[in-house]
Amino acid sequence: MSVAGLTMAADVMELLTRRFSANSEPDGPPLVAPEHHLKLVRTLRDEFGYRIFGFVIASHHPATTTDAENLGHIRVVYGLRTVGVDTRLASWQLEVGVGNSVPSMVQLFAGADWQEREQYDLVGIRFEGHPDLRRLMLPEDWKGYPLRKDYAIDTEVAPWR
Amino acid sequence: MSPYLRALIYSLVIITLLLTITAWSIWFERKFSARMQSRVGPTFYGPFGLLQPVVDGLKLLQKEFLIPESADRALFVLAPPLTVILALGTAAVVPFGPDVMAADLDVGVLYILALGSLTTIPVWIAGWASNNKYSLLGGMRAVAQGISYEIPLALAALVPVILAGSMSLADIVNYQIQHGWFAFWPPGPGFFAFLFFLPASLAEANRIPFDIPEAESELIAGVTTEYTGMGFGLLYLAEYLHTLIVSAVASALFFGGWDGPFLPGLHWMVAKTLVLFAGIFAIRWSLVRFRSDQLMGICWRYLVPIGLGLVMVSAIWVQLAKAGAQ
Amino acid sequence: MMPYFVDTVRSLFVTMRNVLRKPTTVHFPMERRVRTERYRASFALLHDQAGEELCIGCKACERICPSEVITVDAEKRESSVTGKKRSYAKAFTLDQNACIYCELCVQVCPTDAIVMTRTAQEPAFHRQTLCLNMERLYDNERTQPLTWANASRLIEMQSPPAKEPAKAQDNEDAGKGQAP
Amino acid sequence: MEVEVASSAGSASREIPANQHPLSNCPTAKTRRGDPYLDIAAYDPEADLMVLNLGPQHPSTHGVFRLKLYLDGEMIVKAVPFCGYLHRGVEKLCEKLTYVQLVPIFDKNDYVSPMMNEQSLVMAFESLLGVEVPRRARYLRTLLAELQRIASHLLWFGAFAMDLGGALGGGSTLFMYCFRERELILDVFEELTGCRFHYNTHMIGGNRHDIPTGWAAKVHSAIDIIERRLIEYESYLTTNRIYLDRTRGVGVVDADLAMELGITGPILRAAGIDHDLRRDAPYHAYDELEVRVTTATAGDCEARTQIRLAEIRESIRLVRLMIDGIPEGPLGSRKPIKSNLAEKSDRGQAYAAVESPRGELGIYVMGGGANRGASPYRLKIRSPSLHALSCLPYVLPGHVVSDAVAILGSVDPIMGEVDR
Repeated sequence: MSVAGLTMAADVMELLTRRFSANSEPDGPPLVAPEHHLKLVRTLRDEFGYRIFGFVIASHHPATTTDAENLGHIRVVYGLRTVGVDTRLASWQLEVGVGNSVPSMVQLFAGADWQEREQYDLVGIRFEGHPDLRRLMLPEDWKGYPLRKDYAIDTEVAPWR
Repeated sequence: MSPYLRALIYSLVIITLLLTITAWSIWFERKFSARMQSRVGPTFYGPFGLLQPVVDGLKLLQKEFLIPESADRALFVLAPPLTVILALGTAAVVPFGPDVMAADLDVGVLYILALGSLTTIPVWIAGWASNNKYSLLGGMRAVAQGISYEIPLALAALVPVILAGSMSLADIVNYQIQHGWFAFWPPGPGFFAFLFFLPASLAEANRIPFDIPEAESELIAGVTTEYTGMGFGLLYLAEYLHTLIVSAVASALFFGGWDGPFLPGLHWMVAKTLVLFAGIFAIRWSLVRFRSDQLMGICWRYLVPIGLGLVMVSAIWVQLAKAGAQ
Repeated sequence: MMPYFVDTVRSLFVTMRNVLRKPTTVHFPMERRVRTERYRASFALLHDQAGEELCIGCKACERICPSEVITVDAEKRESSVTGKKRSYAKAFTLDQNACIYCELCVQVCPTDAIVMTRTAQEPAFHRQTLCLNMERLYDNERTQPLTWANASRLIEMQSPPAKEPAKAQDNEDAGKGQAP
Repeated sequence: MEVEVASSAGSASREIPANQHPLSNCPTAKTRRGDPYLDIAAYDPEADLMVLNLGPQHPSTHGVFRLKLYLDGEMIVKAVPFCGYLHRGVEKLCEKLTYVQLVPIFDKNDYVSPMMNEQSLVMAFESLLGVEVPRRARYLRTLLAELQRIASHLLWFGAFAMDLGGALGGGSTLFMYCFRERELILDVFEELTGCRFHYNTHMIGGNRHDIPTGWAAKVHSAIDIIERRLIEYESYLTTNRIYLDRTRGVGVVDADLAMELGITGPILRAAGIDHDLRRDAPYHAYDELEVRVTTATAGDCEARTQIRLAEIRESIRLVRLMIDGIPEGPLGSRKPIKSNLAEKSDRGQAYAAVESPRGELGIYVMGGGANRGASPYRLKIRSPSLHALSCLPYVLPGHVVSDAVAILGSVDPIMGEVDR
């Protein structure tokens, strides 16, 4: 398993690889194509009992080439949890280029609302179909996305009103 | 001595007495609540921090009286003194001793109830004039609460009035000196009327558990949110004065006023008032507050019907006593 | 209706019981609590028994400080005590405005030079007052009670296999006279 | 594993409150879900609703949190929470600081239970770096976590009482009592780590501070006192009629809503879901302990209080079990910290979650960041408070302002952790 401390159940691994043709990654959870995402969430929730919303984590991976057009890609890791004894996490990730969007899972898990807003706020990934995609942490007039790798940690910011 | 001069002197004495007691009752409350909360309380100024009220007052006097830009200036300035005036006005008929009262009105109880219900108005003025949403909510809650709790308060006060057959507080006290305190005799109506008088008067004076007009955790400070300096000081003072007068009235109505052995009447009256006052403090620091709708529910569903019942019971008692005497 | 009165009386009973208990607060500036020997409040730089400054200006603390409050300037000069030439801290500043008192600087010091003291820094009117320079750090060594912890004790405690925990008695002049 | 259904007083007979105002709109069984995306312009074209900004400076928002309430009278029609007023960019900071330096920084996230933050962080780092933790350190961590849970719940209880009763009333009395008892635990922590709040007592592979002599006796006396005083609190507040009026049936978060929002911890258990990471996904030394999980069914503010009080009792029991039997052995498996670049990881990802007093506190860390691999590439804190707060737009509509304060208090938000 490539996420230490996060052992997924065998049936979920099988589901991911067989039905959703996920690629196993050396680092991180299996990679799923964005178009399978919502179906995967629904399957996990309704058929496998992953009912507790876990997390949404976006991370920016800048392009290795010096191409100015290529801003790199963003990986979004999702996690869902089962209830009760021997609780387990199911985790997978999506990958899109910077500027593209991934489908929002707010309709399936209301908790994704704030998590997706936070990731949009900090990493700058748009979630398609999110009913209320505003910044969560930073003020609305903030420039840039702080958790992008090209956002320097000592970027000058104007004091907030 | 002209009655006017006499009234003037007595009112000065009583006002001084009340303000002094109020000031040091604030010290007492701070110290007492500190001990209830396992703290030490004020100790810096004077022995045991006894000069703390003076320092508090000086601090409030030094502060600027800010008027918010969008406030209704006239009403905003008017409200704090009005509360104090009404609270002190109530004190006019409270008998602190056999002779120590500014005016022995024939309708003393009615006068107290009337002025007590008027105190709602300056609170509402303060809430409205501040032009602040929290103040407005606080003012509205104060009005709702004041109006509701007038009725159980009046019903509870009616019990001693019926038993004594007079609305004059001096007559009520004199009757108790002859026939025993109403809290204990006749058994039942007097004591329960006191139990009802207490929450109703707490609600009138906006004390916990009925302090929803200025619930700090919800409405920041309710009607007093926008007041600074002496404006806040006066509202604060009025609240304490109101509580003090309520306990004085309760001790006159139910605990025999100045009645007591050995000591002069004034001492007994003040002692009883302070004991009740301390009880109200203790309640304040021991309870959480109600929600406003629950408060109304208690008033209309319990206090009013039971109060009516008590009035009826005391009327029956009076008739029975009359029949027994014949 | 009755539960309200009964519960009020019960609540009153609890509060009145606490009136009789001893207050737990103290009036802080006049009266201070006794702090345990590991209490971390402020900093001091130490001398060894011969009166030599222990700090060698290696900047290990500057590098590990998570909030970057330590700045060290090193120089090489001859010791006034032994006469040997070695490196010293020319300037050592510890900005307590941003310090998080994590004890990592104490942990990494190779010569047990920096330790923490047990008396908290008084509130100050100027931020500069909260910025400890080298003189004040060496002053603190004389004027303030030092904590139990210094680098070698922490390392002794943490390194496998762990030893017996330190006794409370031998902490009188903790950290002093432990030149490596 | 034994499962207890809430046995504490008061929750046995749960009827519709006898003296609830007939007009008050309090749900009793299921959450009457408000619509967080309600279009106010369409709902209220004449702009009759009053907009009340509860916060960010408000006595009972537990820090800086803003709730924009649309009020119809005092009834809440829509609630829009705003957080971020305490955002400090910890996740960005993680990309710059090294693994060693990050541990003390994480004390500041959830400043009410810093132990859990350190533990979740070092656990994530340990699984990323493949470090074993010696048994003694695991026991010590468990012990510290349970003590911290007591302290955190005590603080919450006091603050909740203050939300109900105000800073100038009975609430503050209980607040002071809770702080007095919490102080005992902080004293114990001070004796062990030297700090009362920001301990920095964990390192990758173990603990930094060993137990001083005579420490166990102090822990014993502290938890003995707390256990005795809990009875006092119950007779003071949680069985008080006024308190029951204020909390029973108020702010129901039912199990479906809680799970959908990712709410874990006491709120989920109060909704009847038997889920506790300490028992269900054991970490530290919990696999050697039997953790009894308390659940309630009502999901209202009262149930949450009962759950938390029961958790204090359970933690006291666990501390009693552990304190005298901490195994001997090394405290850490790694060499003591000597450099900020001591731990490095070129690649890999790890997730570790602990059951903090507020729920599942998870750290997701991706290795191979700056400082030649000594910093994480990306670190995400799954903060339970943020998930818990996100229930407000669903729960608040239909309640009055007073209830809003009680509900906000009962979900136990720690703004440092919400905003990070």
